[in-house]
Amino acid sequence: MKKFGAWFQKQNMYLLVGLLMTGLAVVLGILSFFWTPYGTTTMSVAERFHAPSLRHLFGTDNFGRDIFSRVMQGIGTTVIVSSLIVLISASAGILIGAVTGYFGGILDEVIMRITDAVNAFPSILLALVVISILGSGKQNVVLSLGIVFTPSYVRIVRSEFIRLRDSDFVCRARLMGVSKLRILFIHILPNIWSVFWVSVTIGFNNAILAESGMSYLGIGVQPPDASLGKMLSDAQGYLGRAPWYALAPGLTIVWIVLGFSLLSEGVRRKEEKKK
Amino acid sequence: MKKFSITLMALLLVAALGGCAGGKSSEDKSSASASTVETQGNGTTQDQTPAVDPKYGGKVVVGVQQDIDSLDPHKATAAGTKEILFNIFEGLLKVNENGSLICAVASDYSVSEDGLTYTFTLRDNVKFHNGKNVTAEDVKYSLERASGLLDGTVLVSSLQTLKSVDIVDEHTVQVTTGSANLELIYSFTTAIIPAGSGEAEGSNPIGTGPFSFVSYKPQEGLVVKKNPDYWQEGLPYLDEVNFKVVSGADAALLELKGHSIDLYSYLTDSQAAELANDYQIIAAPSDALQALFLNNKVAPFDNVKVRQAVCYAMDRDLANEFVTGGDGTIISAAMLPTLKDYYVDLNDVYGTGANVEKAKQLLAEAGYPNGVEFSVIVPSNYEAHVQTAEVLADQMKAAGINMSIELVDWNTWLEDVYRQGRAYQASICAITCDMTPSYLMVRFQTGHKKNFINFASSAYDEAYKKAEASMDLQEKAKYYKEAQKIFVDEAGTAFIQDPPITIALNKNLSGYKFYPIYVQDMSTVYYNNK
Amino acid sequence: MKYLVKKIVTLIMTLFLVSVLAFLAFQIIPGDVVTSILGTEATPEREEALRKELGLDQPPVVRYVRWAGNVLKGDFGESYRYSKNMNQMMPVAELIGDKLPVTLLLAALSMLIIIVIAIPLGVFWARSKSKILDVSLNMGTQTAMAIPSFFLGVLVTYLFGFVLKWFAPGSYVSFRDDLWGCIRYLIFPAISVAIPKIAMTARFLRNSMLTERSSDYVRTAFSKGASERRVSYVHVLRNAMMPVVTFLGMIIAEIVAGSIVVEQVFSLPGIGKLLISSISTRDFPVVEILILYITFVVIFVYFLVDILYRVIDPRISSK
Amino acid sequence: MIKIEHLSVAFDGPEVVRDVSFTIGDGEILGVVGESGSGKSVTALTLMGLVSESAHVTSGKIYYDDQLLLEAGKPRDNALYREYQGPKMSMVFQEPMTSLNPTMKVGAQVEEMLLLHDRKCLGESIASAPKQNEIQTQKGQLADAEGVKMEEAKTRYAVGFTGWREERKKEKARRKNRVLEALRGVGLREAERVYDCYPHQLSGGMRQRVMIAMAVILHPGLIVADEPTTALDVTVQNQIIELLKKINQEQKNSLLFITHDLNLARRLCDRILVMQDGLIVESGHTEDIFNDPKGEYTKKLISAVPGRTGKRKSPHEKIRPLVEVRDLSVFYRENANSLFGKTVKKCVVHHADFTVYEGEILGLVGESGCGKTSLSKAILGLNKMTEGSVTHHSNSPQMVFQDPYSSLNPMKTVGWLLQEPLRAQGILDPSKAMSEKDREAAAHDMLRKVGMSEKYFTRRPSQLSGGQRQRISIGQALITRPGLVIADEPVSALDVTIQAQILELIRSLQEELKTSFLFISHDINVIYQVSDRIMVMKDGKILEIGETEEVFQHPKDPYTKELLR
Repeated sequence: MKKFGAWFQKQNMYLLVGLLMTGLAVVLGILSFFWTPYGTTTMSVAERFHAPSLRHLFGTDNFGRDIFSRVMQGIGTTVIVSSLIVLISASAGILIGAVTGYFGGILDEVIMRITDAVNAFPSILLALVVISILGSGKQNVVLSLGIVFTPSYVRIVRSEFIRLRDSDFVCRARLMGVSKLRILFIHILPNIWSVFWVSVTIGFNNAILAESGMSYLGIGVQPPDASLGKMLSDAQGYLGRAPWYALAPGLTIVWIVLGFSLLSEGVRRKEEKKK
Repeated sequence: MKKFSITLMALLLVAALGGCAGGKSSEDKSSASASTVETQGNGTTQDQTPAVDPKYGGKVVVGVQQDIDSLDPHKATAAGTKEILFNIFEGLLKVNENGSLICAVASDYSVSEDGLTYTFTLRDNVKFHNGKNVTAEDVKYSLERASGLLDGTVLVSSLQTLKSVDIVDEHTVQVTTGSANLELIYSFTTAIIPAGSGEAEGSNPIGTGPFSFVSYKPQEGLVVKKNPDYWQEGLPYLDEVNFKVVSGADAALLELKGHSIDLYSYLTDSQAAELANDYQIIAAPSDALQALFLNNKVAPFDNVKVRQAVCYAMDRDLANEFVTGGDGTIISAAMLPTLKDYYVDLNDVYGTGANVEKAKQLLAEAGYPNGVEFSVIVPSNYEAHVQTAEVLADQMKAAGINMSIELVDWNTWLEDVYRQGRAYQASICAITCDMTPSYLMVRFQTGHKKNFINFASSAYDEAYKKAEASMDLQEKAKYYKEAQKIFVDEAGTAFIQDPPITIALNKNLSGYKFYPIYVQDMSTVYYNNK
Repeated sequence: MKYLVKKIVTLIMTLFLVSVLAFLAFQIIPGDVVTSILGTEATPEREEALRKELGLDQPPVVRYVRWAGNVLKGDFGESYRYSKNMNQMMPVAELIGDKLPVTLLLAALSMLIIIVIAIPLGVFWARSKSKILDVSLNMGTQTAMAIPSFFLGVLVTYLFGFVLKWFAPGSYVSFRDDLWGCIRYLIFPAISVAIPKIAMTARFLRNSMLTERSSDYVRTAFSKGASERRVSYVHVLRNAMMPVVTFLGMIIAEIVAGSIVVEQVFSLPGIGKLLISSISTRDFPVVEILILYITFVVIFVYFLVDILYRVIDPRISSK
Repeated sequence: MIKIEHLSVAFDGPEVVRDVSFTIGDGEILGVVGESGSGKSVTALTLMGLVSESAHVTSGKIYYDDQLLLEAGKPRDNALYREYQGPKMSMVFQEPMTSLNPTMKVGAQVEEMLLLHDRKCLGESIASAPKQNEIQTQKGQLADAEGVKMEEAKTRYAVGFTGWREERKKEKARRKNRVLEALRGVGLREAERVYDCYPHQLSGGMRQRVMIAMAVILHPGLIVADEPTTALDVTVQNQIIELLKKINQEQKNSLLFITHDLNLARRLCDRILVMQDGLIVESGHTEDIFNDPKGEYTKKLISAVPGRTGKRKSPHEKIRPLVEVRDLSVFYRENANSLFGKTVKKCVVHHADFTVYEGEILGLVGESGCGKTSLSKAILGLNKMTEGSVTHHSNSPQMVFQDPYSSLNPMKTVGWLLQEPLRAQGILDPSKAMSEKDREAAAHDMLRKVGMSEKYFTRRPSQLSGGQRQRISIGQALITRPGLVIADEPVSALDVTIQAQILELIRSLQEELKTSFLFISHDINVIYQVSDRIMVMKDGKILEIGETEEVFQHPKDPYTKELLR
């Protein structure tokens, strides 16, 4: 056992396990666009609430739909949606954080206040606002959660830019006459990746959880499309009768998030080792 | 559907003759209901004639879904509030479990020949919870306040035809109305409250009901205690009832499993199955009309053939089976089977199963040979509607009807479907109703404020007007039936079912009564000694 | 003094901004308060009367200024939705004051659980040299952090409520009636809140301790002949706790601002649940004040952490 | 007294200390001289039992007064070491800034020494106790300690709780007195105040004194001082050396003095060991080594020390002024962090007035905090809070920083870094834009000029040594052929031999390119070696400007004299 621990760390099994877990999920998610064992919306009175078996790996739900197929589809939806959320919020975070952190001053004050305000704003209300302007649907959930998560990235990017803006190499770049835009995005930006990567990981996890939460509150992915969060919330009513219905999407979320966390931990360790 | 066999017809007959059906003997009632209550599905009906003696005392926690919207019985509009306040307030008359009117604060009443004057005799010694006797003053005040005679604001809209409320003597009140309407008698269930209490600063709700108000905390619930001076002798049994707000069906299930609530309605079919070992499960029709409402003004439903196609394509049996475990009652028109004299079974027009061929044919005729697509707005807080939408969306695909679901929160639904806009294509929800047929039918007249499906048919309007104006019950029923037939032929909307209401009740409780309206009467509930 | 003034100005600016945003949000989102209150069956006259009563017939700017003026005067208005008695609506201040203790109690309990478990765990983890322990703790905490909060709530309910029967789900009693019973119930939601936070805090503390462990002063302490234990607890821990304090502050702010999901799952009448139901009933006065409260709490807790930092870190305090 | 036999230490990889043997006699001062990576610190840490867990002692033994402390192949006996660390041997570290616990009061940190070992020192019992050679007796001693505890418990019982508390109080007072005494002993005049200070409230020199007080409070037989003066200013450095000398004379303890600075070792040590790559390459009495170094390396080391010989010979003429600084004052906003603090504008450079001429190296010497860096940033226009004027007669002055680690963007390759100034120049002034190919060629050319081979072109800064990075920095600064380069302590972070190479590089490049340098250093000897003229700065004021020889021969200001001592 002792040896196993040392071996695990030395071989950086975090990376491998993380890769395997995420990889499996991603493969299933992509596969779901082309093929699922059963139709994701096919209902059957006779097949209702079947416990997991070889026929239905994860069992069936209250409509007799195959949960495994729906989980596959859910992974696809959830992973895409959360990736987009991270993409939006991280890009916005970099843009805003870089500018405010580097230049400071009044603009920084104003943007930080707005960031604080958005941060304190209930995400559900924000989602309602976005949806009432743009209508419901996946893309708008992405947008509203993208806005919700932006402040956290702004904060991180900003503090990193503040840390680096007076560093020697930036100072020298300024002396060389490098343009501000170039300093921001070519000189400084690559240096915050390691910190940023960590927050992207956390952000990705939060996005999955938040997307699930949105669906849970009924304003996310629309039925009959499956998303892991929506499935989990639907399943809650059948906890006693069909616990597998809740466990399947719940554990799948844990699986993906954990896989991704391990993956990023593995990457971090690898980077450290290189150094 | 034999449960509510004493129908409005019989009831109105009584009303016309004057006098009260209730308040006689309890055996009468119980035998009547015992014979009429039917066991349904996997639910069991609460034993109405217990072998054991009722036990006094005890506390009960009732789980309710919605928080109270007002503690003022005249201002309260939410059904969820009315079901609670039923235990605190009473009107001159009161609905009993059969749907018939019994006398409460009044001991007797009579209606004039022309139907314009109502005379109520007050019952002796009915006491408010503050210990004071109910006087004619109080009755006058309450009715004037509710009808808007007091300050111009109509609080109970069905009473707006009232002209005056006059005190004849200490025990007699006379009410004059502007137009004769047989259904008006139902509005005298409006709560009687102490004179002036509606305006007095900081007053707690005081009524004459079996329970008196103790406390209310937003989001937690309302607590009532036994009214020892209640005029119906021997009632209530319980010392205290706590109407506890439960945050949703899932939370309710957890609380039921944790035995922290004794009674909960609105269970889903599978929840009921899950609780069957620990609770008495009782199912009855909820007396609501669930439908796939089609906006008659918006494409593709501005075409009657498309509407009919949807009616043919819809597999209502399947929805019933999936969502309500087969306990629902399939309906086709805007009338409850409970209102037997006005109800006409039109399920054969489109059939209860799916008729794919017919639907396809109609679609082709309407110019949609490749099928139609539309989106259905569903309020996300109603699980049953969401599930129904899922089932129908999947099942109607076969007929080339592609329905995409859009979940919205309740206020958005109100805004999009019910208020100004009405730009939606279709929606699944339900209309709850009271014991009057007009309540359901009035809204489908052309241009009516509540006509949110924009149904327009002059034939229907005509039939409805005749029905409303008629002072003869037979004739009234005939016109109502005619209107229903017109509505169904026009496929104004695709009705689905009267979903069942399923209740979980603590095994030690007896005496629970179902009402055809949305109330929880706790006065007859008691702990048995089992 | 300037620091304080700056902080207060910042706070006021943010509060103003938030209140405007919330107001705008309510202009945008669909749903009419009057219909929401009166339902579908009311007469148009009554709707009109109510609209007037609530001041909704006024243009938005007037309404905002009037509302803001009242708030500045200390009048937070009355809920559109909840009654206090027969003819009065619930004052928002009273309503929130009523729900706040639940959330605060939950926050306090969660914090207690987090601190009591996470800190020893973090220290133990940092001091342990076993690789297998390191791997398992790493995996364990990662897993704990990966569980969605509502799933965790359901799992806790299921495990402690149904399998172990340590508490009856939904049997929340008000702290006014039975403080001890209330706490006993709150332990379980607190556990759900705490589990991921424990994992995060323990990881954070462990990393912080490992960083501190390689500091020069630690070597100095060893050179004095101090034992491993003494170095860990007397020298390293205090320094390692500095960043953890900030972290814990963020967690407190998060919980005090309302644990919506947990309150929902465990049927706790707290701030988070009030916020959700008020948004869904379009109870503007309540939502607006709640958002201001959340903003205030978040900023104020950060401020407190800042002060605390100054107190415990001599490097900042004496500058 | 200390005997180290054939000591070899390895981390995961090659040995960093190889077969090191030496002895330290009673009261002797032994110097270990070597550059970074020579294994001198690891040797000291191994002796002290402080080397990290990942280090393995692959061979050798360490004795303290015939007591075997450490033997290869056996795990370190930490309990045994703890008996020795403190009362018998103690250590003074290089970084006074970080070697004290930042959140613990200074007094408490010194007192901890007493707390940990007080019982053993009661009445100097240890010193008079018979020497214990075997671990057996050691254990007995531990048992004694238990006995003392029992004694204490008995006394506590006898005198009652209040009495016991009285005792404790008295003991506490006594301990505090001893700490104060020790603080005074190392020359801290306000001992009472220092006692209640946190480390950051003290200056570097004071902290180092505290470290020394901590090390000597128990009168240990051996003090190990690992580069104790490296991080300090020259004037303070002298004081610390004096203090160590004084303590050695008073307490008669042995001192193991580790340094990279041969001059320091010469001033203090009786004997010297020279280490290179983990090996002892030379050892002997101090004067013998200096007068007659045998090893190549030793010779190189001695010659690399910046002395006052080898002055550059390029008498320049003050033809054209390049930068004119007129009555320049520099301010800086002190960001008041405390709760009720205010922002204050602090003047860090007062009325500087001088000219840098074309083609000269102007040396600026001063101790840390004297305003050298602020002045240089003001000249470059990086600090906007100034009064007075700076006139540039050439464009784009560049800068080379002290820290070779932070002044190169760690994410970029050497080639990219060298090309970036050209790219920026091209963007700013399209007439100077170069093709990709030309840029690359120029970068390769510069890489050669700074004495590095082609293969470094694609490497990243993290793959380079400190000296190599500094070369790249210089190359980056010079590639656009600026009129002026400000070099802020460019060699302070480097080892002596590397330092000599970099200085040489700067001199040769200056001659080749005729670029002017403002060369900033705290080390007057370094300045002497490169500068044509010297400027002395203290507390934000320029005290003296003059031709190098002139200033060295006839310093006018007393402070300059002090520096030259």
